[in-house]
Amino acid sequence: MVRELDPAPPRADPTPAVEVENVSRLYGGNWPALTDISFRVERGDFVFILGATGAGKTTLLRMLYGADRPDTGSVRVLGWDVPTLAAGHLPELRKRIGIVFQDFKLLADRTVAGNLEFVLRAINTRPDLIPGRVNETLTRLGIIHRRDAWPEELSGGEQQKVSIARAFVKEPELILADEPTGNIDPRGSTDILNILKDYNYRGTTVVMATHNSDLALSSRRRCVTLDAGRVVRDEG
Amino acid sequence: MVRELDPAPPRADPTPAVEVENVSRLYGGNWPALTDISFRVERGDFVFILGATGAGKTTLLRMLYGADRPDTGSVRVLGWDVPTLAAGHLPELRKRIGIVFQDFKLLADRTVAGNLEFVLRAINTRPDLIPGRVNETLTRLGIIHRRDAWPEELSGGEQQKVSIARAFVKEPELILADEPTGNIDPRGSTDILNILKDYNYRGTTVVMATHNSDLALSSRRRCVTLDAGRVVRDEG
Amino acid sequence: MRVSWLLSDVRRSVTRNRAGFLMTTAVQVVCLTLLGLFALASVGLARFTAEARRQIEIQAFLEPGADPAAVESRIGRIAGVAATRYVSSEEALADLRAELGADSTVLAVLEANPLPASIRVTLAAGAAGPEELADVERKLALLPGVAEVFSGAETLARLGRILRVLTLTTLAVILLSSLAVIFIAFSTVESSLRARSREIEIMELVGATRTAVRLPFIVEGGLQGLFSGLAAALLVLLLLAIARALLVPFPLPVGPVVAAGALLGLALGLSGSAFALGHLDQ
Amino acid sequence: MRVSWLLSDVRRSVTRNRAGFLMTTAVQVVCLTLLGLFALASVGLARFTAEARRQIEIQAFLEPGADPAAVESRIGRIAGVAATRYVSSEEALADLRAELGADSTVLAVLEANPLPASIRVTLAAGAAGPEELADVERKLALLPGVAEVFSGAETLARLGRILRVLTLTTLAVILLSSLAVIFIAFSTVESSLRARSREIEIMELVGATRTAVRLPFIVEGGLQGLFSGLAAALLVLLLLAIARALLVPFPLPVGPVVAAGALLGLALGLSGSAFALGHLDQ
Ligand SMILES: Nc1ncnc2c1ncn2[C@@H]1O[C@H](COP(=O)(O)OP(=O)(O)OP(=O)(O)O)[C@@H](O)[C@H]1O
Ligand SMILES: Nc1ncnc2c1ncn2[C@@H]1O[C@H](COP(=O)(O)OP(=O)(O)OP(=O)(O)O)[C@@H](O)[C@H]1O
Ligand SMILES: [Mg+2]
Ligand SMILES: [Mg+2]
Repeated sequence: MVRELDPAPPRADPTPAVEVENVSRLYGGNWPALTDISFRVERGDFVFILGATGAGKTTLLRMLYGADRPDTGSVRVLGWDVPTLAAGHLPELRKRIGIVFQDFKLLADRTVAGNLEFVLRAINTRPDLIPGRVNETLTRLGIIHRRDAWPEELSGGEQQKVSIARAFVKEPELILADEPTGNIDPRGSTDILNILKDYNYRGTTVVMATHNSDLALSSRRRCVTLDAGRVVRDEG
Repeated sequence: MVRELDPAPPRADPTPAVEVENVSRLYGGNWPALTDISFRVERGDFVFILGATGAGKTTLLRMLYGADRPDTGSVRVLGWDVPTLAAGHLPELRKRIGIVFQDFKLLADRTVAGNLEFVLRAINTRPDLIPGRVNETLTRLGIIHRRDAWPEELSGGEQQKVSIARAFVKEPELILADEPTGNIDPRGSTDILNILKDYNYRGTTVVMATHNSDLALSSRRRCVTLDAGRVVRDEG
Repeated sequence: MRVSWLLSDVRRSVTRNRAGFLMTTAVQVVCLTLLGLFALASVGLARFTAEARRQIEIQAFLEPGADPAAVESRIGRIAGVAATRYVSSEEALADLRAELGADSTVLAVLEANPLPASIRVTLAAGAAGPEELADVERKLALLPGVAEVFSGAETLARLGRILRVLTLTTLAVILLSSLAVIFIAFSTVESSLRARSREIEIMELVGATRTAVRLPFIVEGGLQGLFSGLAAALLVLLLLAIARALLVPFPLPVGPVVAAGALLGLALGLSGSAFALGHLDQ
Repeated sequence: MRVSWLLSDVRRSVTRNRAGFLMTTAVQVVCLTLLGLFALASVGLARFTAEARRQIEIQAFLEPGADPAAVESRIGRIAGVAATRYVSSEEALADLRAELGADSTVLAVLEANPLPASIRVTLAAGAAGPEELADVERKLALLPGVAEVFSGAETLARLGRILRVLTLTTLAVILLSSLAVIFIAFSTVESSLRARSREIEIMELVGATRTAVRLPFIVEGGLQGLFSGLAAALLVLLLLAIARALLVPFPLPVGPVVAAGALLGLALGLSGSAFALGHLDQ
């Protein structure tokens, strides 16, 4: 796959992909979603964020792409200091990140291919490159046969695959995947994981949040485990 | 729990809760979502519908509450012939069914409690009964502390619990749960399953669709397994 | 579905798009006000014409040397004549001056009063038809001392023509305004349906009756129409009050206008909502 | 962002709520048409007043026995007088009859022509101010054979008053119409923002620039305004063409009206969009 628009950074990039230091986040002034979180992810790494329902996985990922700000602590992603990033620069960072949302966020009034095209148009990709990239990504996730279906015509698992495809189609440097297998059966989940690993082999950094500790442990990658907003384990 | 509005049917009801016979469904004239499905669920039963992504679980459940019609075959639920039910009678059937949607379908502009109240109001429940039922159900699912939160302030798992609570709050005769644990961690999933079993012990019929065969098998209940729209196993 | 829930539902819907709601309501008010003004003007002119037809006066101009009293008494004996009135040459000029108003400067250059004296003849109530009118006029013309006869027949005819044009215009205005109000209610309700499609979906799925799903939208369109009708009625009354202060005093039909405005607005709003909901069923 | 994507985006937005879009555009067209008509009427009346001031005519009425030619030649020698014209008694009556139109029946009863002959006096272009006018009038009144002097001064003053009122009304109409058009653009764009909030969210999350997110909405409001402005311009020209056919021929200012309509509509539409997007930033 050729990176036409965003040349990949040199492999031995000195800055880590993700660097979170002493991050805390209180919601509504009294609900501690995250407490004193620190960890770093080098470029090219594959890291699981493990944790039960409400442990703070989604909140942590949202900090990484600037959808939320820490109350204290610092967050650096791909070399940018996210919380202090001016509104005008946030798009530049987000353009390099592929996000799989826990709630899919598909556009109901666009087809599967339309949802992927929408993203490429939004970041101003050269029009002649779009159809090829869309088809390639859909093929990779095994949903090319649903290319022209509307989201409501898809099963839950198929929708989830489309939302994964939408994150991949940008050919990002960093993938943040939030519970990307919640609606997919065990065999499908392993497939998704293999696709993520494949991207990772080619140099993409992957951070995947999940409550499925079996899946994470069986893949023998580093796991950062959250519990009630604190890092309770970081191994692998 | 007292059934104030809809008196429960006599226990030894002769008609089964669900009776599906030779049901087939082609989407777009060529996509066989369901092929010649037959099974019945007696009143008071607990049945899993197992199957991989795209196997047809959601499609089958949608037939049961009249959101879709079979091309051929018959569907009888709680004694009503669903596909031929006049539009005016469908509400009467649906009032007795609690549905957990795979995609939650929470109203973003109402709080957790507001989402439950909305349902009770829609089916014209006596106003003085509403707060009690809402709180009781939320307590049961362990999310009473998020009572006044907005859906977007909830974690994925918490949203799923609210969508389960919304199905339970009606005190239905039949519960159709579509992948109710996809966003919930393993321990939480077992809790949800126990709550479902609890309702079942009190006489509510439960049909739960899931791809999590481990969870289904470990609970030693009957499993109807779908594969590519066909029943390939029915045991337990 | 309880009334308080219904109303809170409608409030939710309206406040969601307050600017749009205010704007469309304002357009409805303008349409209904136009409709009301035209309808009232038509009714007023129709009444005035009927009244004028009853009070019609024939002018019999006297020859310069004629004896007014003699002519007047002979006229009084013609069948169908109810009353006579002598208008001197000076009175006639004063009347003309008043009638011309600002244009009366043209009269300033007259060297002598050119207008002849006349006797104004009113017909009996039962004898004011066009034929009786022509009959009396013919008899008047034959009387000695009468130079020429003028009847209001032509003026009346002109009034009748104006009345016809105004009535046709009013019908057009009523039709167009009503369609506009219905269309606005339709689009208000349709945009609410779109905004609340998620809620509608859930209501239908959990077993809400057709009525429970549809009622809030019907009420929304109906209330908007009702409100517009009332506002238009008040506006019409305000304009009438101003006209009354500036021109002639006439009675303000407060009750009928308010009732008509409310009923018409409500009916049109409900029709628009019904169309929009028909859309929903497809 | 490519232009074709932009346009297809805008088309999507418009077709999503076609009825609402048509209605609000229609209101914009009405507002801008009103604005245009008032503005043109003001300009027209201002020009007419200036012209009338230049062409003002004084009427010097002759005494019954006076010799028109003698008086006319004496008048011609007064400083500031540019031209004189004799109007006989008969011509005067014919003029009055024409002026009264349907009301001229009152003249039918005249026994003799009461209007005197007159000489109409036009002033030189440089001497048409109110003071020169009064001066010439005073001199005319003193001439033997002249019974009375009438100038158009009063008519002119009346015209001036009408012009003032019309100009003020026009300013009010311009202000209100512009506000209405801005408000409509605002509410169009705001409702699009609401309808497409999901798309906006995703665009922002995947890294679209501020411009890429906002441009379609700016273009939507601007295009609606532009379209309304052009439609209003055509409507104004149509009404002018009708007026021209019914009344007097005058040149149709096609280019300026179209340009002004387009520019004004575009500017107002863009302002409304800008307000709505300001809303988005909060
Ligand atoms: N905007 C918010 N306002 C208040 N509380 C919030 C908000 N967002 C998240 N929370 C709370 O913070 C906690 C952590 O939420 P988060 O979404 O990060 O959990 P999670 O680990 O992603 O869980 P899940 O696996 O269920 O998705 C939860 O208890 C949640 O209710
Ligand atoms: N409205 C529709 N039009 C066309 N195809 C549809 C429609 N709804 C479902 N399908 C297809 O029918 C098949 C079965 O879908 P269904 O949603 O029942 O699967 P499922 O078993 O619920 O899967 P999952 O576990 O992923 O939710 C899928 O391949 C889906 O794409
Ligand atoms: Mg989460
Ligand atoms: Mg499904």
